[in-house]
Amino acid sequence: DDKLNDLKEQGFARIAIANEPPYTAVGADGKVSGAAPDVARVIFQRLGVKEVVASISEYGAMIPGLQAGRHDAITAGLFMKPERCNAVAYSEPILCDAEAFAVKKGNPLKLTSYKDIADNTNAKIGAPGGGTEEKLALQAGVPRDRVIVVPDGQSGVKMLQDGRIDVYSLPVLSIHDLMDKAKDPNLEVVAPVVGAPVYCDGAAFRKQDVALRDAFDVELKKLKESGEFAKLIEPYGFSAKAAMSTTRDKQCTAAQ
Amino acid sequence: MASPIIRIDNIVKRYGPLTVLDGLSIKVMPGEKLALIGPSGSGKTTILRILMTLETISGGHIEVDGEQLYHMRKGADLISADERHLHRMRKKIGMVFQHFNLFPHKCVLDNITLAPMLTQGAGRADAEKRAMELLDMVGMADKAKAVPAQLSGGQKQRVAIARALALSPKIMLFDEVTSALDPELVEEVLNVMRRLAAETDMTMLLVTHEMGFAHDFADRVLFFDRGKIVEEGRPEEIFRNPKQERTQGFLRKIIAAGHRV
Amino acid sequence: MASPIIRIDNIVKRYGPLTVLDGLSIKVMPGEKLALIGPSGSGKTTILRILMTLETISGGHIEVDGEQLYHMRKGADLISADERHLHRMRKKIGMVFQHFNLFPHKCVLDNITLAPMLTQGAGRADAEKRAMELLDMVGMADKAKAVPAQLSGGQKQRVAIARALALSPKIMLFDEVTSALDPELVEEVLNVMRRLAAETDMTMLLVTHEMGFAHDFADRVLFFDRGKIVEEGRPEEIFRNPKQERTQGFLRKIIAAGHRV
Amino acid sequence: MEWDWDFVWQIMPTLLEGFKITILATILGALVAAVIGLALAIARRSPIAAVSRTVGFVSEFIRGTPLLVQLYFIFYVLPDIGIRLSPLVAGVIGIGVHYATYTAEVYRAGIENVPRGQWEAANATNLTTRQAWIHVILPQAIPPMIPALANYFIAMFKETPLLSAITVLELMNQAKSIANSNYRYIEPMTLVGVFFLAVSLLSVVGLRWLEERYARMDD
Amino acid sequence: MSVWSGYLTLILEGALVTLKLTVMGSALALVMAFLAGLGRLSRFFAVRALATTYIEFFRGTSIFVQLFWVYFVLPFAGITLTPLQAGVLALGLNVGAYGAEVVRGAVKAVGRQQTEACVALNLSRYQRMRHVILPQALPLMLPTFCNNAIELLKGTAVVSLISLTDLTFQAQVVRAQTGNTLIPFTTILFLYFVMAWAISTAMRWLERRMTRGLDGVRT
Ligand SMILES: Nc1ncnc2c1ncn2[C@@H]1O[C@H](COP(=O)(O)OP(=O)(O)OP(=O)(O)O)[C@@H](O)[C@H]1O
Ligand SMILES: Nc1ncnc2c1ncn2[C@@H]1O[C@H](COP(=O)(O)OP(=O)(O)OP(=O)(O)O)[C@@H](O)[C@H]1O
Ligand SMILES: [Mg+2]
Ligand SMILES: [Mg+2]
Repeated sequence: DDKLNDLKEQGFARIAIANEPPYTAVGADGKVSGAAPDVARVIFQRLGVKEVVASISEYGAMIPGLQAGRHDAITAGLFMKPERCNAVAYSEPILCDAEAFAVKKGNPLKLTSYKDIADNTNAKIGAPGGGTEEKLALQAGVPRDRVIVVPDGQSGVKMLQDGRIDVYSLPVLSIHDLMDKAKDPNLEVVAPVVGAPVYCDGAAFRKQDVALRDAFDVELKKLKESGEFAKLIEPYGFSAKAAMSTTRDKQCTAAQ
Repeated sequence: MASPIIRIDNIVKRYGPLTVLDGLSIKVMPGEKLALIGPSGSGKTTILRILMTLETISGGHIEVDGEQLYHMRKGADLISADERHLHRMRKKIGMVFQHFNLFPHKCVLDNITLAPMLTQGAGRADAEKRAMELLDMVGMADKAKAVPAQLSGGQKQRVAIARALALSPKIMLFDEVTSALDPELVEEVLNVMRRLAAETDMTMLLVTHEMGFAHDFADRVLFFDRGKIVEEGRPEEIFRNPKQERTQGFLRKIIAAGHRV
Repeated sequence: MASPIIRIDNIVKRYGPLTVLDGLSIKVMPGEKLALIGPSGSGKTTILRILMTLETISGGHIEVDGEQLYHMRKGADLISADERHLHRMRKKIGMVFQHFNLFPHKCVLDNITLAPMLTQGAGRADAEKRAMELLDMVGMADKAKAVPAQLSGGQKQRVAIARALALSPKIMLFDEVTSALDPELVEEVLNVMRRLAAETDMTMLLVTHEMGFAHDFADRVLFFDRGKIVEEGRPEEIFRNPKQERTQGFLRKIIAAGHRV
Repeated sequence: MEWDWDFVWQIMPTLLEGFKITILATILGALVAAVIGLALAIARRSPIAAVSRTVGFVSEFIRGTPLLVQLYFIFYVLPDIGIRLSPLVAGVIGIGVHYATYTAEVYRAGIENVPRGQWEAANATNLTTRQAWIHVILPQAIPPMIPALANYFIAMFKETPLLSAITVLELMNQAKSIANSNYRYIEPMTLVGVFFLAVSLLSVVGLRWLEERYARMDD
Repeated sequence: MSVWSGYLTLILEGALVTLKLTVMGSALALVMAFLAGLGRLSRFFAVRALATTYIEFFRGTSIFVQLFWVYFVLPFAGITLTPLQAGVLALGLNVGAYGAEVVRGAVKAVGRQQTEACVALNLSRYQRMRHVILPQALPLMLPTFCNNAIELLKGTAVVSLISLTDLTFQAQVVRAQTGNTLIPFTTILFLYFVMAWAISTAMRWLERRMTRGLDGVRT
């Protein structure tokens, strides 16, 4: 596998991460941490690539960036979906999470599923552009003009507070992290969203780089088996068991 | 003896540290035709602009047609004129500029009728009738519908004269009305002005570098230098027999440059 | 008899549909001083600009100093001149413009030395020495370090003349060199040109509206009208005794406007 | 990645939706810029120093900082003081006020470019100041401004993609959304480029026409 | 407090990236402006056509589309640039196209008369440009170049869209990590304004130097 050799030689791998705690965190010192980069860093080290260079990217720009060779891998909580599995080569699952809603205190519109939003003609949902939540909402029949593309989590919370949207949807852990930071007694979390599956992300590689992906998988498997995996991700709130109880093939073929 | 229509009394005009007019006094009798000559920068344009209230004055008084120009009476005091007073005084005075200053967005006829209609409340029909008479007089009746850009310099200047006349001022000021024109076009404008001088009893003040024309046109010639009148008199005296050395030097140069006196 | 230094042969110049010069032919002998006069738009400027290669021609031939100006020989054929040929021909000709066209970002001295240093490979010391001689001749030696913005119009024009002379052309072209000047400043420029005409054997072509000066300056006067030469002859004949009606009319107007002949 | 014409036709209606919003935002923004710009130009001529200085500083500030950040401010910070604008309104105000600081300069230059002689002729024919403005100055000042104003409106058009940052579904945002959900980028982004280029080329032609139509009339 | 000082450092790092982009982008823009601006005045049709195409293309399409192409599409042609290179390239080419028109305008404003004087003095085309036209055109260009540089500074905010960690991008990161909107955005507005102010101060100084002793040149 040429690609891995290349990476070893240059001494680092470029990974795309999202600006979304707890998948990713950027400390006040500028140091990148978070569940996804931490796992990637360890595995790449074991593969002989000393360092990972992380660049924060919009969700929408990750896959084109990967395809354009701007990143060697995406480790950003980019959940596996059949279309995405066609576009990139995923590793085995790493971080799993269900979907959640952030809503106003008391959930005034009584929204617990994407279907509820579709049925209530006044409800507007905010979601990251190109993310799973946007897709789920559209698939549930929410019309395009009630699915607001929100640039980032902080903007989503702000828009919810300002009443521009009625629901802001992200994975459970992301929503909790945002809520912790917002400390707003007027908001609450609905989790998990009824009828929405649990999704898992994996490290995403270019289609040509299957060999690299396979090498990654070998180390990932060892990590999971040794129990170090759980130590890495559980402090961030993720469940190691969830990741280990499913496979890429299941996630990629899951009927939607 | 009649009283002067213009009485300029000890006028001072300064631009910052530069004193352009320094205690100048002139009296002009009704109907008199005055030519102002002198070297560049001597203040000829400035005095016309002051009479037209395009400048302010730094000191002195001006009486036009029996009333103060820059001042007005308030009870026993003389205070600075306000816009209304100036507006009323400007009715008595018209001016023609070196660069015509026609309104480029209006046709010849509208250039002439604009002010009578706006400031004298003239109806369109009356204003146009009078405008056509004036255009006829300056030989421009056939160009009534042209816009200024379509006219030659001489034609523009004849329209500008008609425009100033349309307000029937008592006093007309002309500032080098031919010096922006091609030599061949000068004559047509001077002809109009000769007729004007001969046929009306308007008071006229003329700044010019055309000595020959000044000679024919004026009742009295004032020679300016550095903001003062150095010499004045009938044209014959000034041109044929100047007394002051400065006047002699100026005329010698002008004549050497090919201008006839 | 010597052969002509300029041989203009059946020149045609068109701007789009407008024919400005229509089969014009002129011969100029070495050292001759020619004055070109005529009404506005008659093509006087155009012919000078063509000689200076500032225009192209629509037809005809011009020979300067024994060589074709706009054409060059290639084997047996005469083809259009290229930039190199024009560059060589321009060495023979200098021109002074109505609006001086000095380089405003350079001082008087640098205005004059620029071209000799760049085009003739003159050293700075030599170029400045010659420039100072020329400035002395036009009476501007004391302004060598001034920039054009600090000069009066007459002074600018004298510098422009010195600048053209610095390249020692065989032929000098002057286009209304005094018409942008205040009347008082005209004389200083004309004096310089009179000296020039008297002291050198350069060939000179002069466009002017100063009939008096044309009279004193020229060996021969050409009267232009609508792109053709209507009348030509010695100054005495043309000015005192014009044969053509158009010439008579033109001169009458000019004189009436106050210009001496 | 290869170019796929079927995909192009499939996404065209959605892009046209976005295009409509882009045009709407541009037109409304242009109106705001035209009106506020005139107000700024007049305020900057104010004889009261406090007014003209303050307006001058605020204009400089708006002109020296990025529209993107201003939009974030209007959309995400203003609600904290009780001003909640819809995305389109916030966008139109943001872009309009930003460009008003440019059009103000155009107005100023246009007014100053009317030769002094025109004021003097108006005075000499005894028109009042108001009459001079209405009948002499403005009729001459405005036509030459039109091309410069139009130029800024075209620039505004090209900046509308910024509105996607505040969730306005204009052309760029629609294209991104299509790209994200289909994992095909080249077609939508190229089409956006084509839309912009087409409008710009058309407006260049329009501008030339305006410039000819309103070329300065000379006395 | 200590947390904020850490995040402030992050924002200042962003300011450094913005500064680099502005300086390097301006340098590229300057080169392109002269190449294309003089190219449009060339007597060779091919050069004119090339320059015109460049100018109309980069002025016609939006900077967003250009960035996208440089960053995401060029790699398919085998050219992979770092984000900084991509940002500099897109911004430099974009602003250079506007600058080209400034160069052309200034050269033409110096005027036919100066060119004719040069012909009469038999200077070559190169000598005319070098010694007569450009020295006079340069001071005319400076004020507009100053505006262009500020436009470029503001344009750097949009490169955050291609993941370049500039000022605006860092503000977004800080906002996501701290949940505070007002502080990071106010800080960067201030920083942008300081940089814009620095640019115009520097340009005014340069302009004064270049026009020293040349009063009345432009009349
Ligand atoms: N707005 C102004 N600011 C400063 N100085 C001025 C202004 N207008 C005129 N001057 C100065 O006032 C003096 C007189 O100028 P004025 O125009 O009256 O002269 P002039 O006799 O008309 O000359 P010319 O024959 O050249 O027209 C000159 O020195 C001129 O420079
Ligand atoms: N670039 C041009 N394009 C079109 N027509 C032109 C151009 N230059 C000159 N002309 C026309 O050519 C004719 C001759 O012009 P020219 O400047 O040679 O006249 P002139 O005899 O020098 O006049 P003047 O005494 O006014 O200087 C005029 O009708 C003029 O309008
Ligand atoms: Mg004067
Ligand atoms: Mg001429």
